[in-house]
Amino acid sequence: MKRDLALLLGILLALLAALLLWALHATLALEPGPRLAELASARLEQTGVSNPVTAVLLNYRAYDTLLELAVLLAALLGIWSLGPAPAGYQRSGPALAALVDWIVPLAILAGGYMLWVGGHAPGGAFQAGALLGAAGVILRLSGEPSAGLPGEPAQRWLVVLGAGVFALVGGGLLASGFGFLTYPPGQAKWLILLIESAATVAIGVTLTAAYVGGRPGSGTAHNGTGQSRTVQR
Amino acid sequence: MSAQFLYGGAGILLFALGLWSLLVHEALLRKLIAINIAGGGVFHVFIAIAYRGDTAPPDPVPHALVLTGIVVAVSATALVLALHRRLEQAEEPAADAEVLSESASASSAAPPPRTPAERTPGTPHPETPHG
Amino acid sequence: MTLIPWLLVAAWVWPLLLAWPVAGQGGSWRASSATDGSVTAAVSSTVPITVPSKAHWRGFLTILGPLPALLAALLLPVGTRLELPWLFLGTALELDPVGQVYLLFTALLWLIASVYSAFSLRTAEHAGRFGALFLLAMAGNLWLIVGQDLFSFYAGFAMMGLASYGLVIHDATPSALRAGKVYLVMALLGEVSLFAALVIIAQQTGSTEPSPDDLTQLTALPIALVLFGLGVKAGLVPLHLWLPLAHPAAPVPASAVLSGTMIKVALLGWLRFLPVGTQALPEWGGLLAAGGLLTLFYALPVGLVQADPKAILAYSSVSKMGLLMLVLGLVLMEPALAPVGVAGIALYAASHALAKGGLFLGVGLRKQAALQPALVQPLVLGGLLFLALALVGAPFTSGAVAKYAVKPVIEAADWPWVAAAVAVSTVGTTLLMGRFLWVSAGTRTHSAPGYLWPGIAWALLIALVALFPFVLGKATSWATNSVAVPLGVVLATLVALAAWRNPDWLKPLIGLIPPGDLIVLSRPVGALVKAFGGWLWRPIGQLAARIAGFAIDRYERVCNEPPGDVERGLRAWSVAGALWIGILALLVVALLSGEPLLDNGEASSDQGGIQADSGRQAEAIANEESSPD
Amino acid sequence: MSQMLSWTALLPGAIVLSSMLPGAFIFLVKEESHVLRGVLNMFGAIIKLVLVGTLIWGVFLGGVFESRLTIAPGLDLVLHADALSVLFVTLSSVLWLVTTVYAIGYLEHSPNRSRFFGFFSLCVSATVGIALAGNLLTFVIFYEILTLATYPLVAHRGTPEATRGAKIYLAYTMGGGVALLVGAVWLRALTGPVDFVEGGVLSGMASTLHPQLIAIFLLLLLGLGVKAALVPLHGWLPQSMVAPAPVSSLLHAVAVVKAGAFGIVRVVYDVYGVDFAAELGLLIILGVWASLTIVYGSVKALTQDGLKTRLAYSTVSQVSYIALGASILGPVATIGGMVHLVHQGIMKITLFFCAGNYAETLGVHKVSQMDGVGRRMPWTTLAFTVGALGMIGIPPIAGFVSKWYLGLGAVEAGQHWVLLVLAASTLLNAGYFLPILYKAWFRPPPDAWPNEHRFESRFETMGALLWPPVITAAFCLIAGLLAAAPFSPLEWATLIARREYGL
Amino acid sequence: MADLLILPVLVPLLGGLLATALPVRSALVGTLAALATSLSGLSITLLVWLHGDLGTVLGGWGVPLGIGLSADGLSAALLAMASLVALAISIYAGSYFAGSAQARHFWPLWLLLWSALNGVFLAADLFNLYVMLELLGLSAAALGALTGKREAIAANLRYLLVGLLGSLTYLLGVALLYTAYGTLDIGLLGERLGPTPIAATALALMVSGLALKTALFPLHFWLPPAHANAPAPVSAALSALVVKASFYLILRLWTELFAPITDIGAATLLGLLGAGAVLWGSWRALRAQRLKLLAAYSTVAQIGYLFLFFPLLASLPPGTARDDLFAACVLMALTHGFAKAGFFLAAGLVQQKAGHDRISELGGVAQRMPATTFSIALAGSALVGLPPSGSFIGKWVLMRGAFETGQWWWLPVTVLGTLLAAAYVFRVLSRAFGLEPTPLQFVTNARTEIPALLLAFASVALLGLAAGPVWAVLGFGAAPA
Repeated sequence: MKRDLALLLGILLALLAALLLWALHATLALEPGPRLAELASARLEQTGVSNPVTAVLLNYRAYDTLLELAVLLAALLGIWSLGPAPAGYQRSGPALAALVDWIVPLAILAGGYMLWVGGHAPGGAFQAGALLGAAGVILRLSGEPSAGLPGEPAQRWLVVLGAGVFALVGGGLLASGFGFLTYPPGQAKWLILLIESAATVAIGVTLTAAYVGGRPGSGTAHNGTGQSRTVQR
Repeated sequence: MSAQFLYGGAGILLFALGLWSLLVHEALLRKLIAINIAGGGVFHVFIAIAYRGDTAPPDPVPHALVLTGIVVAVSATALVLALHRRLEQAEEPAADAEVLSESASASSAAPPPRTPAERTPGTPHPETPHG
Repeated sequence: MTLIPWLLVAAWVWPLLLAWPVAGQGGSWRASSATDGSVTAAVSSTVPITVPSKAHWRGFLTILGPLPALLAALLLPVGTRLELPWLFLGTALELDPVGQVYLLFTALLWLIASVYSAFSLRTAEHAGRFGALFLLAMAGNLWLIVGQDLFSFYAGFAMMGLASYGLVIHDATPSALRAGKVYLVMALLGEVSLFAALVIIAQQTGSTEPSPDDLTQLTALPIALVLFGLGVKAGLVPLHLWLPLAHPAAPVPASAVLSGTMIKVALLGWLRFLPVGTQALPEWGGLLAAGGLLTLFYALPVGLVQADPKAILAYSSVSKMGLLMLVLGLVLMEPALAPVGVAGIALYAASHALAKGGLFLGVGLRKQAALQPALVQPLVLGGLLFLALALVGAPFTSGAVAKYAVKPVIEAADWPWVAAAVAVSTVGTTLLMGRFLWVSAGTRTHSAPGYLWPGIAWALLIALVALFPFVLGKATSWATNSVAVPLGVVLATLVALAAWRNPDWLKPLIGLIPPGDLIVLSRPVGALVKAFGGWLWRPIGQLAARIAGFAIDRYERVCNEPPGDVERGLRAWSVAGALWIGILALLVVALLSGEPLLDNGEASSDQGGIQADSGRQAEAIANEESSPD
Repeated sequence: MSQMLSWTALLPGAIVLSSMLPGAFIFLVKEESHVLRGVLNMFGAIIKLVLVGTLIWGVFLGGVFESRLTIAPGLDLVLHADALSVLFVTLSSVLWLVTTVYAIGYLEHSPNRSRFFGFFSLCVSATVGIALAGNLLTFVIFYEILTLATYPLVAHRGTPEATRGAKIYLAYTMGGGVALLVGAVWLRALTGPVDFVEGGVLSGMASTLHPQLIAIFLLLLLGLGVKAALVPLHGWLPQSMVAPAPVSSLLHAVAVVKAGAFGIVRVVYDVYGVDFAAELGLLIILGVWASLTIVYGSVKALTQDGLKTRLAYSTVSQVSYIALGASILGPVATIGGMVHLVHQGIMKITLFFCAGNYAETLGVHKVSQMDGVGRRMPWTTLAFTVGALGMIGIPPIAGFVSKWYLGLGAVEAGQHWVLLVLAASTLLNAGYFLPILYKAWFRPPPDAWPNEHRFESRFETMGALLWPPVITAAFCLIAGLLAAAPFSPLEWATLIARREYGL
Repeated sequence: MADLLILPVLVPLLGGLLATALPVRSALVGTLAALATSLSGLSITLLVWLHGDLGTVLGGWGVPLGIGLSADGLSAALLAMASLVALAISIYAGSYFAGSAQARHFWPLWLLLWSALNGVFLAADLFNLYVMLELLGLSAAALGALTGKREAIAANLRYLLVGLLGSLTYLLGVALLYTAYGTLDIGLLGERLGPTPIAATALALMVSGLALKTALFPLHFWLPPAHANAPAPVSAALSALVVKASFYLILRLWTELFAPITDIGAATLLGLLGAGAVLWGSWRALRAQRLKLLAAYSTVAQIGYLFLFFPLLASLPPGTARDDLFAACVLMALTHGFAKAGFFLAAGLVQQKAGHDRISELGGVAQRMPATTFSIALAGSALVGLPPSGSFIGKWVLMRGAFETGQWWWLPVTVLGTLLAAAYVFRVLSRAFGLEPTPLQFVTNARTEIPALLLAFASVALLGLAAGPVWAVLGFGAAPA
């Protein structure tokens, strides 16, 4: 029965794909015009950042990004709620340990750069956070049980940092009469930088914690190193 | 505008392939990968329509949307994997098998690298029970 | 004296009020406890008599029952009327001439019977219940005499009917119970048809108190129903079956009243609800007359062969009622005869009531009166002889006066042979009375105490009967029946002598026909009806049972099979996926084929050049051609 | 809400709430606090009686009483008191007071009384709501609330039979309720909001709609027929006799069953208008169906040995008298039908009270056990006799009056066959009531009753159990004897008929 | 005043973050945040009722660029329902999770879910809706798996996958719309959108994606296990609120955004699926052996009822009749929200006390908790659609609409659905009449029973007798009969 069902699905999906293709073709043939591109780039300079994507991400559609951080947090909370973290890996051999000593600080440095360059070139909080996450994963793979993560309370605060700062800035602006996430003309750049850096840290910690895959504070050695300082062996 | 249709069409086909694989294959990890492919397909469509010829810079809005989409996809994948592992730990003989893949042989197919800018660390390797 | 008209109300309400204290006579359910007295005392505070231990005084209350009615009959001038619009459905109590005669003899007979019952049944078991029912019947009887409107008549009729059922089955012997059942069934049938008749009369005449002129508008249906309804009570032959069973079964005072006053009520009903004197009803009158004749002649032979003296008297009542029905039939056929006929009927009814009541009480005394057997019994027999003669209508008796009153109607009847037939019937009745005397003479007496006062009351009744012709009748009337009765007497003595010489000569005849003669037929008829009903009902019953069975097991099968995981199939991803994409496709097709798209669909799909790089490219093109618009 | 709500607008609402609010509080009353519960009950009953008294006086003088609550635009909850509704409201409030007294006595030591009396008051408010309903929507709403409120009462005892009986009861009434709902909505779709107006609303409808109107009538009749226990739909009534006596007396003799009959009367007179209904030939259908029920109910009652089941079947047949009255064209038959609404109520409630007394005091549940009951419990049996004779239609008790008017109305309308039905029913009633009376009065009592327990009361049984049947029996006699007196049920029914026919 | 619109999303988000940060005091933070959020939600509804529709654009960049928030009658009504139901659930959860380790995980996820829910009702931007739906789906799945039991995790895994599939399809639809019309804002799209194939395809994709998430008939397979195995407050939220969000989106897309291209054919397809849902859901509910499974299937059935309104709405020209139908559909959604939440909360109590929720053995427990049984009864009568409840009014208008538009075939479905619903509700209630000893007093545990009772009472009395405000909020005012 499996075979003919799969066949049926294939045919249906082929039809669906054909339909979508035809629809896409019909639309593109209509020359729908520049959509939001000109508008976005026209008002780019008021956004305080020169990279249009970051402008969209953190200014025009800042609300989406805030929620996106919330989604990330939700996923992590889900993972935490499922139970304690599994045991880590064995201690890595000398070669890998040495490699890690080099790679982790390098990743952190690259993350910082990626964060900064986001203002005017492709980059930004998510890419930086991903690099930090990668560092965490490498630490975890190399046998470091806490994957460079601080203790549970600190970890919880860090995880909340990104969305927290974002929401507080928005709330603050709302309270001060500008309207939610409506940056005052001058300080847009600095506010964005503040949000981005908080987000980077938060994303880094979240991705690492997600990779650890369980509730913190369940017996993993607590080495207290802040994410930004390099990790002793 | 044929480039847009070309890449957009490819995105749609990816979406269709992802759907097909999701609906046919039993293994959970294959389903997860299929969903990520389908997601990729949709993002592909977004990026395709952002292309505005070689001269003008591409439309930033779809790019931002795709960025957000990717992060959402990552978190969803992370949660699915965590649920899956928690389910395996529960170890009861899988009564309703159709949801889950063959529990034992979760092959660790590394996810194909996708957008160059992002190296998703999210897929954990099945740890050998340590000590 | 404005109070006097209220006497009419008191006539029938008073016995009702007495019914409850009398009912308590047997002691309430807690015979021993002291509270017994207080309950009943509270109710009948009007009677200050001290409470003896066994509270027999309540038995005597029944005697007080008929007194107001008697006073009303004697004191109230004819025509006193009392309108009570708020009572029941608008009651009108009036004393019309016929009503007055009826009220007189009814009250008299109830008084004497209540004296008899008060003393004879005092120590009997369930005396309280008997007393209460006795009073209820009395109230019903008096109410329908005094009440002129339809409702009062029907209410009295129903109350009397049901209460007398209690009287009939008082002794609770198997025969009494059977008699009671027959009586009740037939009484109810009568009542129901009377109800229908009265409804139609009320509708056709438009008033609840129809005068004879209103009654002329009646159609055939109400008349037939009235005749049938009251015919059952009157004992019209095919409907008389309950009478010979019930009267003997009831205790003596009850059967006296049953035979005496209750069956006469039918005549009163007919007089009130048939257009007597205002409209000629040749066919209905003829039918009634014929029925009367048939009843007259049918009852005599059957009565002769009875063994029980009370059964004989019952059959004699049936035949006498036959005579009255004959007269009424003739009056209906010839309205001119109405005034004479109605007066005659009333008088005849009065005389028969008193005589028949006396005879029944006499039978009771004959059985139980004990005082110095040597002296009392011959007196009782003498009284019985006198009453029998009065019943037959021997000269110088009340019967003669009554027959005289009725004779003009019979002579004036257009069927010449009616007068002769009546004469023959008189002879027959005399024979019947002879048979009765013969049998009652033969009954053994087993004496019981306390029959002094009943004896005195009986004697009073005999005196009244004796006085009857001289008070009411004219001299000429005394001589009627001068031929028929002596002939009957002679015949009777001859037969008596023959029977006395060799008793077994007539032996086979006695008991040939059991009392309630035609009732014997009812058993096979009943079986037939039951069989037919069963035959009709069975298929329907089976069908219903089959349907019900089918529905129940269907429900069982559906509900009890384990729920099972039907959804498992649905949960498989491929199936769910297929369904989902199917819906998606259907939705797209529905939307695309929807009319808003159809009419301006062409503008959107110009065929521009297509480059497709992937393997599906051919299919895409194929799909494009086939696209709906 | 701006205009001052004059008391005429508040009265109907107050009447419904006068039993609903105490009911709601009773739910919260603890089980042991009998006094509080008793006070709440009696308080609600008396207040309701007082309010109903003023309502009677008001409606008699021709006042208009209407409280209107707009649930949603186009959907109004209307409580409108006209002559017909006052008749039913008075009946239910008076009998509710009597039954509450009875219930307090009857459920002396039984569990879950707060729950019982809570739902009991809810039932009465629903019944009063049905009586006062001003339009079809309100009627349907209160009709269903009645179903909901009676379900827990039927299942009150908690025994398997009780739950089974309640389940059957629910199946029937839920089906009926849905049929009524569909009919009501269909009518609403055809003709706009359906207000009850004396003389009917639909007479002016176009003739093309007539087939639909007939279909709607059948649907409504189906829905109402379940509660009015018309033949095929009566199955629930004998089954729900497992309920305690106060429930079967007030609800299955007065409230629930009457709601169905009252509904039929409302639909025939105030929705279709009796002439329009006759024109459509609907009255014939109703008449034949009612007659079938009358005969069927009585025939079935003959064979029942359980006392309450026999009374249940007798209810099935007696309630159809009302439907029969409604189905005969003419004011007299209407009076007959309406007045029987009251008479059947008081007579049947007496019988059920007595049945409850026998069960509670002597443990007698079956007719075969009734030998000599008259000796042991004379007052209760006397009340039973009055009720039974009334049911048979023996004058001067109330039953005769309604039978008389039904007969007269039928003859006036030229439907003589109805007399046949009435005669047959009388005989059959006699057939199943008189044997009971015979056993009770004339048979010697058995040496030991099934489970007799003596109450310390001075009378044959507990005061609270004894007086209600005696009082209602007295009502039967008074309603019969003083039928023609002012403010009697008969006079009020005449008032209704006069207003319905616009005489 | 319009920028108050963000509060219902911002407050729970902040609350969630704080609860994450302070796990020990998460219950206190959670309850306070719940209060604040429901207040903000209700104030938005009040504002909409008094001043009509509200709209604002975040970030001050104007519509095409920035993300708009809008609250019209429909979203205000659902927002009010969500606020009240969620508040009751929060109070209930406060005592339900008291002392258990799950509390620290429950509150953050619950507040995020609530913020996403309010976000969905207030969003006026398609992509923003996608992110909200994802947040909603993720947090719901995570909450569902809170008990850690095997079936719960398997069910929620399936739910998550289904959710992802639905969102991706929705996103593809959004992509196509963006391709064709170059804007993501619903208002602008409404003006630009015309009856073109691309719009039809996009609508089909979006509606089928959302249909997956709102568990319309054949696609309902994931709902029963997910809702039945979740902890009581979570399953109440899932059934009453989460499922409603996707239905709300379908309703808004179908009747407002894509009004020009929706036609009777497609609407009838949805109606048929709804009819299937009513019959299949009710039948499975009748056959369910467990109380919460019964409630879950009843959700499938009730969602079916809501979809019955689509063909009727499609076939009526705009006017009072159509407004009544629309308002009736909203009223049924609200009533189901209250009633189902009340039902699940009460069922949770019964399960907590009895240790299991097999219906056949619930008799004893049901009698020892009269308040809980009473709220199950009230909620049950609202689910069945018996008169005093709002859904009765809804069904009355639905049937009236069916008659007026001549589409009589929806009638037998509604009638059969009502009867089946009555059967399965009273199957549960008949257990409450046994021979158990009389309960001491009406309410045994106030903090959990009162919210359930109030929710059930609201669905019956409040919405039943005072459905007027729903019409007012939707701006239809007191339309003539």
